[in-house]
Amino acid sequence: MPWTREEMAKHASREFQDGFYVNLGIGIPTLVANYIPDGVDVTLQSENGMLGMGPFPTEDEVDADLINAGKQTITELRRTSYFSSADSFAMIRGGHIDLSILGAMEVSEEGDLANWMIPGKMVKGMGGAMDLVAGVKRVVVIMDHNAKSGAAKLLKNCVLPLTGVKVVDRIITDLGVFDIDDSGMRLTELAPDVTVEEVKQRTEAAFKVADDLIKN
Amino acid sequence: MPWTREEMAKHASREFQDGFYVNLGIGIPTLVANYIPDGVDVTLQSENGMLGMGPFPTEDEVDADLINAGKQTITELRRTSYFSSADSFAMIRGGHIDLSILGAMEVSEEGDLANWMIPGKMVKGMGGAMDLVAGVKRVVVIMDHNAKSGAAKLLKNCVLPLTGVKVVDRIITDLGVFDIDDSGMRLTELAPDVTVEEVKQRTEAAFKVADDLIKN
Amino acid sequence: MDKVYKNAADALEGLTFDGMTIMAGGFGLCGIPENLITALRDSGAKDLTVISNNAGVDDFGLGFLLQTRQIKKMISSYVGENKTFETQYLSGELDLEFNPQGTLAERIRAGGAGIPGFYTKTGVGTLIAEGKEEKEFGGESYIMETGLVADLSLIKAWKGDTEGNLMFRKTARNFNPMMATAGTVTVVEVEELVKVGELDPDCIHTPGIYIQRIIKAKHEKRIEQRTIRQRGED
Amino acid sequence: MDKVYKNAADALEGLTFDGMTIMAGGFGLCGIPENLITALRDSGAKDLTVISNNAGVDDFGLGFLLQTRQIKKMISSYVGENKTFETQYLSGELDLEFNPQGTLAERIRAGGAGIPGFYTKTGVGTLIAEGKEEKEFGGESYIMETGLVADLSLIKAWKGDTEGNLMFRKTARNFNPMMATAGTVTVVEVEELVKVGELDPDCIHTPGIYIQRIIKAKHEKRIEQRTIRQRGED
Repeated sequence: MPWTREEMAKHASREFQDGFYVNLGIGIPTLVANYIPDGVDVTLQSENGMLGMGPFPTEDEVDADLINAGKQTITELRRTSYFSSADSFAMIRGGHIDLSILGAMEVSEEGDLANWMIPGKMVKGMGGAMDLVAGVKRVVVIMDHNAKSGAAKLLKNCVLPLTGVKVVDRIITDLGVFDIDDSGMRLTELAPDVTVEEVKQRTEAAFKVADDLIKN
Repeated sequence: MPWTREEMAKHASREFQDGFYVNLGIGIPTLVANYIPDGVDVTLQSENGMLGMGPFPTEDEVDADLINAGKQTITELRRTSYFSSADSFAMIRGGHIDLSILGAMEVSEEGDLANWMIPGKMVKGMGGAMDLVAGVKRVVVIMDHNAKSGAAKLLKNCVLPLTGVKVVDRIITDLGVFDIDDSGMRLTELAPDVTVEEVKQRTEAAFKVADDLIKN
Repeated sequence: MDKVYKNAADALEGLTFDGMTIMAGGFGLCGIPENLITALRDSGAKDLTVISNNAGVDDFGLGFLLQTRQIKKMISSYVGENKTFETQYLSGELDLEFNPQGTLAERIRAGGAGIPGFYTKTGVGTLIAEGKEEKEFGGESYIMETGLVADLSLIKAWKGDTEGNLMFRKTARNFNPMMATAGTVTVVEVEELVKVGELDPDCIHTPGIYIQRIIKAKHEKRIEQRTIRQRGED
Repeated sequence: MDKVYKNAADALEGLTFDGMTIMAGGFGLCGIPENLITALRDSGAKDLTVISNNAGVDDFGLGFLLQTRQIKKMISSYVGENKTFETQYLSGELDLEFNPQGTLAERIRAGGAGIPGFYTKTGVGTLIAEGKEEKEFGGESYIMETGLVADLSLIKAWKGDTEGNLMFRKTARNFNPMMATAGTVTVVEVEELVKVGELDPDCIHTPGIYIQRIIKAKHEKRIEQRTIRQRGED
């Protein structure tokens, strides 16, 4: 049984280590913040100029001057600091953020990422995605294993325009978890009742299976 | 009669225009701040991170956290703002300072400036001088016309290592005032009882004499 | 030097012309110079190149200038919230240059800081790198990006004093401080105009040297995504 | 993650090694990490490359590390106030790299911001340009300067909270904020250590992400040039 969005998010929350500074993308990645383990202190960065992002506001806390990178109203915490976009991306580009979790359209077996543009469709822009994947120490992708059409999203080479080259360290899909390093892509964990065979059929990228593959 | 230090400083104060942001070097240039004309509002920048520099403190106002670029204790004004050295030199390099007045060892007839290093002597460093002459909109030099030895300081080419190339717009010496632009160096004003002939004898640089030469 | 102007129209008097380049602060609709954008529309200046992270929404912010077709080109990182934009772009009326958000922010900072070019890892191996100089540092590839400046920067601050010293509030700071440094002329609208000396000199985000004109104005501060939690939820 | 350490010696525990590169904040003696410099001396680490705008005076600040001959090389813009320095430099014991002050400040900012190189007009046509790549932008010449990073940055702030959020005071800010971003590890000494939440989030100069260790310490704050006016003088 493939993982649900929540299960994928919960899985991704294992990435959090005490003291980490983390940037979460829009969509499923945002859900990961709901699963920060007890005793693990994580500070969320929002690339529009904030460190220490709090939860959504209650109705009477709403403040038009306080939004996240998805333009959603949010709140501050006691630890919060604000800064300019230049300072925010100096932080990102300079390698000071420990972890970025984001969505993807395609990932190649070498860790190339495509998540910003579909040729022929109106392009909205890459926002901060290219800066994040280039600058953040560890990049984790959460995405459905296949497109709605059934097409593979883990590919030998990305077809869509790239967001970054060799930038993805881990991919969490509804079928399992993949690590990417210089030796290539490796399946390290399977969702319940999912077989290696099924994953292979639904994946274009070549991958090895970890010796200590975890079956849930 | 050549100008005194105070007279040179007073002369340089004509450079001030209402609303100007100005950086003054150490030595005679510092004196220029004493001659800001009435009704002309000038804001002094100190490149160690301050805009709106006030006078020296009284004994009980002394604050070790408040110094100018000459490491002297100073005071703040109501308009004062503080910023980092990177932001300060972004301001200087970005061309936001209207005027810099500084001292010199040598100036060439094309406006090259040497004021930081004498080979063979212990070199103290250029500090912010190279950034100032490269970035500030208008650079005015105040200096004695000749070295103590009598040697010319206005030269065809500087002998000493340069601080900047073609950066000086005006030179005020004890003998007169010289403007430099693409057409070369031009004597525009003479100190009292000083003759063009005397200036020529004491100057190596070639210069024209302005049609409207001012004799004081 | 009196920097204080009566209203937005006055503050733009004599500053606008056809074909000019404008920077407009803000992220989404947060911290945008609402009143100055309206005044820019009313100035009638056209064929504008506008540098702004986003393009407003159809009926607010830079959307106004799209409606009137005063914008020829946008330099942005994300323009997803604007149908007018989409229509004009797809019909070829509007030119668009995408920059990664951090590259855009740094190009503006560089422009204001007298830095004509810098190297970044962002975008290496992507469409963004096409036609750009590539250089290796420490065995890794970087691309060169250039500084950006504008004829006029329009920004929005929270508090400002009559010398032009500014403070921004929370995430409404965003692109405003860098744009203040990169305009040949910078005009700011503030929520509170205070006397000189009322802002803490250690807390001034933008020193007055960067500001040529300032107005006090009212702000609608429209919210794009009003996300709420119930009281008691985490 | 507890960032608070008991004292300067504790705060440097495990961080120092021979041949390392250190950044030390301050301008002259203003805003220098007095206590951490002393602790660095006491650590005994030698063959240090020290990046600092100045070199202290003979008997204070970085002068301590010169006395003990722990410094192999300085990267500075001005070292005029230190006889020990002069002696060691003239005898060839000490290596020295001069940077224009603004270039030094920007190189440190660039290092912290992931920018390996940038172009500046500062120093074009001077000794500083020798061996550096030159490039034209808009018909003017610029030279390329590279980003600087350090194994360890020692900085001094006014107030800090237990998360490492910092505020500096007046001109004691100087090089400290950029150096905080450019150290693999950054240790700060503060005059006042406050609880999280006590600093205004709009006024934090250095966000806690840049700080790994923090101590509260006493500061002598020596003054180099005590210039005074008489009461009543302007």
